[in-house]
Amino acid sequence: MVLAFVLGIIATLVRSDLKFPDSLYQSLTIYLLFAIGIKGGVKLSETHFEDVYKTAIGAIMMCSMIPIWSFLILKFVARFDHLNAAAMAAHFGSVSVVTFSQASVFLEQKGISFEGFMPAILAIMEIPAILVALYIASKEPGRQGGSRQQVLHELLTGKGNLLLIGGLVIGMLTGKKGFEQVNSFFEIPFKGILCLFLLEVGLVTGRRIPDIRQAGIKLVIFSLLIQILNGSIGVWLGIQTGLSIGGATLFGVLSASASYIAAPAAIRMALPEANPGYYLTASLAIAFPFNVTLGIPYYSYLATLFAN
Amino acid sequence: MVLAFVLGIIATLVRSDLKFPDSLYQSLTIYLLFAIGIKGGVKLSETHFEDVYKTAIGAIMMCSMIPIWSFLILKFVARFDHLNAAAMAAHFGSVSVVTFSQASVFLEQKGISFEGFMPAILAIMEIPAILVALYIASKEPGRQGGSRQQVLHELLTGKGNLLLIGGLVIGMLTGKKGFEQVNSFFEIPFKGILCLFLLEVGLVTGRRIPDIRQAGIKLVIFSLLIQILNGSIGVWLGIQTGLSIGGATLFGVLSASASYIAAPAAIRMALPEANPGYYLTASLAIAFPFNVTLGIPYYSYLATLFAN
Amino acid sequence: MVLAFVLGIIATLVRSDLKFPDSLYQSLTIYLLFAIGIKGGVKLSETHFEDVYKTAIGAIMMCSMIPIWSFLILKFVARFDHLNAAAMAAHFGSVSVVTFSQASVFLEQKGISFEGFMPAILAIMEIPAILVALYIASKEPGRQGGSRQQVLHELLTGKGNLLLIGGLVIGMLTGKKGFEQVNSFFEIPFKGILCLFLLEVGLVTGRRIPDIRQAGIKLVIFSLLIQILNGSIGVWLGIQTGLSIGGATLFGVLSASASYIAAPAAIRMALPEANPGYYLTASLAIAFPFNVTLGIPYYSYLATLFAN
Amino acid sequence: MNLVPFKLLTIVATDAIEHRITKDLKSLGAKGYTRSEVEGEGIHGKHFSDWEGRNIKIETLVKEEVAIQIMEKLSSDYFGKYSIICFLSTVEVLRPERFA
Amino acid sequence: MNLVPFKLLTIVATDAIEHRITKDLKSLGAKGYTRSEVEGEGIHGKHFSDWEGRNIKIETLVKEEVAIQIMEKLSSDYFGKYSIICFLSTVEVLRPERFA
Amino acid sequence: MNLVPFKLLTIVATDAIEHRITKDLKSLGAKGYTRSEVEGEGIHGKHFSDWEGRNIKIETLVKEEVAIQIMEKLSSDYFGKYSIICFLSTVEVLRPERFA
Ligand SMILES: Nc1ncnc2c1ncn2[C@@H]1O[C@H](COP(=O)(O)O)[C@@H](O)[C@H]1O
Ligand SMILES: Nc1ncnc2c1ncn2[C@@H]1O[C@H](COP(=O)(O)O)[C@@H](O)[C@H]1O
Ligand SMILES: Nc1ncnc2c1ncn2[C@@H]1O[C@H](COP(=O)(O)O)[C@@H](O)[C@H]1O
Ligand code: NA
Ligand code: NA
Ligand code: NA
Repeated sequence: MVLAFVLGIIATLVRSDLKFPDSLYQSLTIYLLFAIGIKGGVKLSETHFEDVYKTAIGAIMMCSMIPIWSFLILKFVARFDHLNAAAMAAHFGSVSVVTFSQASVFLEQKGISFEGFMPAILAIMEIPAILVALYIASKEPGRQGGSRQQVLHELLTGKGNLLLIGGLVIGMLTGKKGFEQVNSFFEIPFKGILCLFLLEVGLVTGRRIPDIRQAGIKLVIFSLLIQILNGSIGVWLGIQTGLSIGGATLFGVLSASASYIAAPAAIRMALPEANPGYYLTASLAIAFPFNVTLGIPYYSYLATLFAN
Repeated sequence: MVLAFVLGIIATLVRSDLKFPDSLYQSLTIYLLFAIGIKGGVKLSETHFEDVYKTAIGAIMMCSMIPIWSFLILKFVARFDHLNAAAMAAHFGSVSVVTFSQASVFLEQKGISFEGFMPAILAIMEIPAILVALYIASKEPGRQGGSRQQVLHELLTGKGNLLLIGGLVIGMLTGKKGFEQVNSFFEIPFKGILCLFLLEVGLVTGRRIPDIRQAGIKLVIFSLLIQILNGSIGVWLGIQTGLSIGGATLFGVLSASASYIAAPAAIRMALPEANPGYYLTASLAIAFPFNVTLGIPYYSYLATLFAN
Repeated sequence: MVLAFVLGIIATLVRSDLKFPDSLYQSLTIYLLFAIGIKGGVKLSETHFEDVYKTAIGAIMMCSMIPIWSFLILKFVARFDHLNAAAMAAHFGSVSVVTFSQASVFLEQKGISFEGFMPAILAIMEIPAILVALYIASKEPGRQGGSRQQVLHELLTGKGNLLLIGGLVIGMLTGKKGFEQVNSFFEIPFKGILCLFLLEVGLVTGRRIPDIRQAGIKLVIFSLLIQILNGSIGVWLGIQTGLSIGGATLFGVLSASASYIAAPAAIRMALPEANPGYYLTASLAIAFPFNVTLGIPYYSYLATLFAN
Repeated sequence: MNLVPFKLLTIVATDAIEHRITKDLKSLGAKGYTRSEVEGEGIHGKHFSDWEGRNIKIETLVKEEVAIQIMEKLSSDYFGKYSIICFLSTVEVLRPERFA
Repeated sequence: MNLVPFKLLTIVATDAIEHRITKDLKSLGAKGYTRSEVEGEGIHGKHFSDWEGRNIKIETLVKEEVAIQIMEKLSSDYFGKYSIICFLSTVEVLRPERFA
Repeated sequence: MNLVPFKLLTIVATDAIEHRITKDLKSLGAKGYTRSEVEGEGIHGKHFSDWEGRNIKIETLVKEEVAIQIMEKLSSDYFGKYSIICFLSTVEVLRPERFA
């Protein structure tokens, strides 16, 4: 499936006219988020509260801390300016739905089971990191407040959040029996649609590759380092909160992955002066390809290691 | 599945940026109409003429009468002006494909069977009511003719009608054997797509809610009253024409449901002066939610009652 | 399934407002090309080189020769001008993905098996004919070079080619095992989506019908003659290269079918002076309907004949 | 460069009358037009979905006389009833013979 | 034909601020606007996908004073920070009372 | 409010030459452009589907000299062969340094 992503990159490199219609991309997103939400909700409805609350607390901790240390590293070690460091920290702290889906397909193939409530963890981790990073950004000397209220509203009601959480709730209320009705639509084509989606992400990533050169090696190195750091801590914390090997792998992947639905939209609105040449490139052209190729197997390996 | 509709309304109420791309909506419509048509056609090809003709006559009667009494009630009891009363009557007389689909899914779940030719009845009932209502509108004192010819043409060739009837004919010609080939496409994802569609209808309905307040309680009460009246007569008539309990339920749902594909398009073209704040609100924000929640079970209950 | 195509034509004839959103059309194309590519790649990964190389050589020969003789007939017998003859030759030489799909569904229904590597042959035949025809066009007396380089690039990186070849390679690399994962998405809805696609082609064909009259009977007769000629030679050559009856039928269909994705795009760019009233009409409104109705059974019959 | 002043007439209207408008344009002498799908808000409320009726925008380059005739036709046939606005601007074109 | 000169203000901006702009328009007295989805390239790079943020184009017919006020609001609130451009042209309309 | 007159050049052309046109724009000094997908009808017939080739509309704010140069380039490279029209209008912009 990663091959579809590679095909997308190649298409851009050879300057192909292949282009996804916008609405196809948007439709795939709606499908993916809603499907993940519903499936997670169904699983959640079968989960005891005691089994999930530790992981949930771990998730909140993780995604509040990631932007802090990411910001510190980016600003004081990598010497990015305050604003861009904060913008990138927001992306690293939030999560990538496609990386998550890809990881769960990877685990399925390897026959490694994982906790069904992980999509709920995904939903938990989508937003707090962005808020923390925006708070950090607002502390830049000489910067006035801006409309934090509005950004908060946009984040909570953003389509990513709404479909995920809406799906979760619907899945929980319907439970297994209700889900069976729509199962064929939300389960069967899932991998194929993910495949098309990866093709599209590949197309956009390909367009970003020239930016990597412009942004410099510094961006590449620190993006990778921070990813691996976040992911490794995530796997470790996952095991600590009692997750299975599969669950801890996913927790690591969530921690490592960088957002590209909620975070770019929020940054564009709240920190318009930040440079997409940094944050988008780091998220789409560096973090994403690394995670779906080397990252996922690495976190899975790490989880096995930590579990023993 | 109704939950998807509720999610759509909530999304608008919290002013989410969730938006279906137009083309996704249009694609879902094409799919839904075509799928219903084909499935109905296949069933129709296995039906004897004697079994269906009574219901067909009942359908034509029903949808020619509904706009008349609806108009009379709306004009003389509710005291809407001539034009708006006629426009609303057109909507109440025509049918809603999504309500119909939702009802058939409801019956399936309850294990209540229904006559397979009901989609053909749906197709029959889509247009006559609109013509009757337009005729009533043209009788407004002081109104000149307008291009009835053109409206008739637009109605008959409108995509709703075309896909439904085209699908019916294709289904009839292909029969069960031909249908098996495409079955997986037109049967399996049906409920999932209906689910997405309900989400989208919810989004639009949500946008209409402020209009309810503006239009006043009168609109709400009379819309509901007329719905229930039409639906109840429909169930009764369905039983009279020899339909099973499931079939009579669907007949009631068809009678009760208000159109929002064919009718709004026709009214916009033929009665542009009518106020969408009335007819769209009545159809989308009042009739539709009522029918998919309370209406369907009520008509189903009524059918059991009348059958005994 | 051809009925969907007929419905599309009828819709245009009655001037219906049925219209596929652009992005639905583009999405269907992406799906169809990618699905055919992947399925072909999986099959190719199970094929021995010796089994396929003869057919491949035959395919290259066929699609380099078709534009030459088509051009000669169109210019010197039918007396079209140099440019339009070349433009039409490009279309007749290249291939139609939908006709191919329709033919493979036809064979499946009849229970006739065919070589799994045929989609690879389709990919081979898409482009060379266009290049040959453009070369012929450039030989028009008094015509300067133009940017052949650029057209070559556009052709090779065109989305048709990219998705087909990319799909093939992905299919080959993944093999049967990998394919099973996404199988349900790329196999199950295939026929249904083809059905929708035919509906859309029908809509466009319908719009072209008035052009037939304008273009004159000459266009109709020669388009049909050349189609049948190409298809018959194709079937014969298919049998010679060792294909089964099913394979030879498909080879004939590929030879007969006229392109309407790659070729029109290339001609628009490289020969803008050529008249779409000729080449599009010939390809869409004459060749396509003939092939999907009478052509496919005829080539299948011919293959049985030649095989004995 | 032979730039010639010309009129650009822009119409934004509900899609219910699109075909009638383009027919009118052609019959009154417009040699072409460009259309696109737009959304909008005006005195008839929002037009953001298929149910509310979408808007289309039609732009046509024509001679002043033709523009006036088209506007008169629009005024008499659609103004007051349908959601429609139009406005006229002056632009410069090359190859004026292609538009008149 | 009673053609009256009017101002057409065109704004092209990132969709992140679409709702704020349309709110500004209405509060400053615009009676309507037409929007469409566009793509573009400018000093802030390409805007061709959802990740990069799409552009929207908003056109509004207003009186000159209103146009100036809107432009001042846009200048103070968005210029320099967000991807946004605007330009003003003079057009002629029928039924001017509908736009002012 | 410092409104400066500027030229808005609008091009409607078949999408087959979109990339060539935007390359030309940039090489002749345009600092940006806005594009959208449109449909249309003209002397080369209808352009309503992918097979017929869609149209794109490109708008660019430039100085008069640049506009003239672009139009000359378009004339020599595309006029007569491809489906393309263009027209020039005068608008007023803020922050002119951003467009020149
Ligand atoms: N002042 C305006 N400026 C720009 N577009 C407008 C204006 N008023 C109306 N429109 C457009 O014309 C359509 C119909 O207008 P109305 O009939 O006023 O609802 C609206 O949906 C807008 O797209
Ligand atoms: N010179 C220009 N002409 C036309 N549109 C422009 C121009 N410059 C910028 N734009 C549009 O405005 C958007 C934002 O511009 P910018 O802030 O310069 O990136 C671009 O994406 C274009 O759509
Ligand atoms: N008079 C016109 N007014 C507005 N747009 C036009 C006009 N003529 C042509 N166009 C546009 O330019 C495209 C190509 O024109 P043509 O080469 O005349 O077919 C058409 O498809 C229209 O979108
Ligand atoms: Na993360
Ligand atoms: Na009804
Ligand atoms: Na061929």
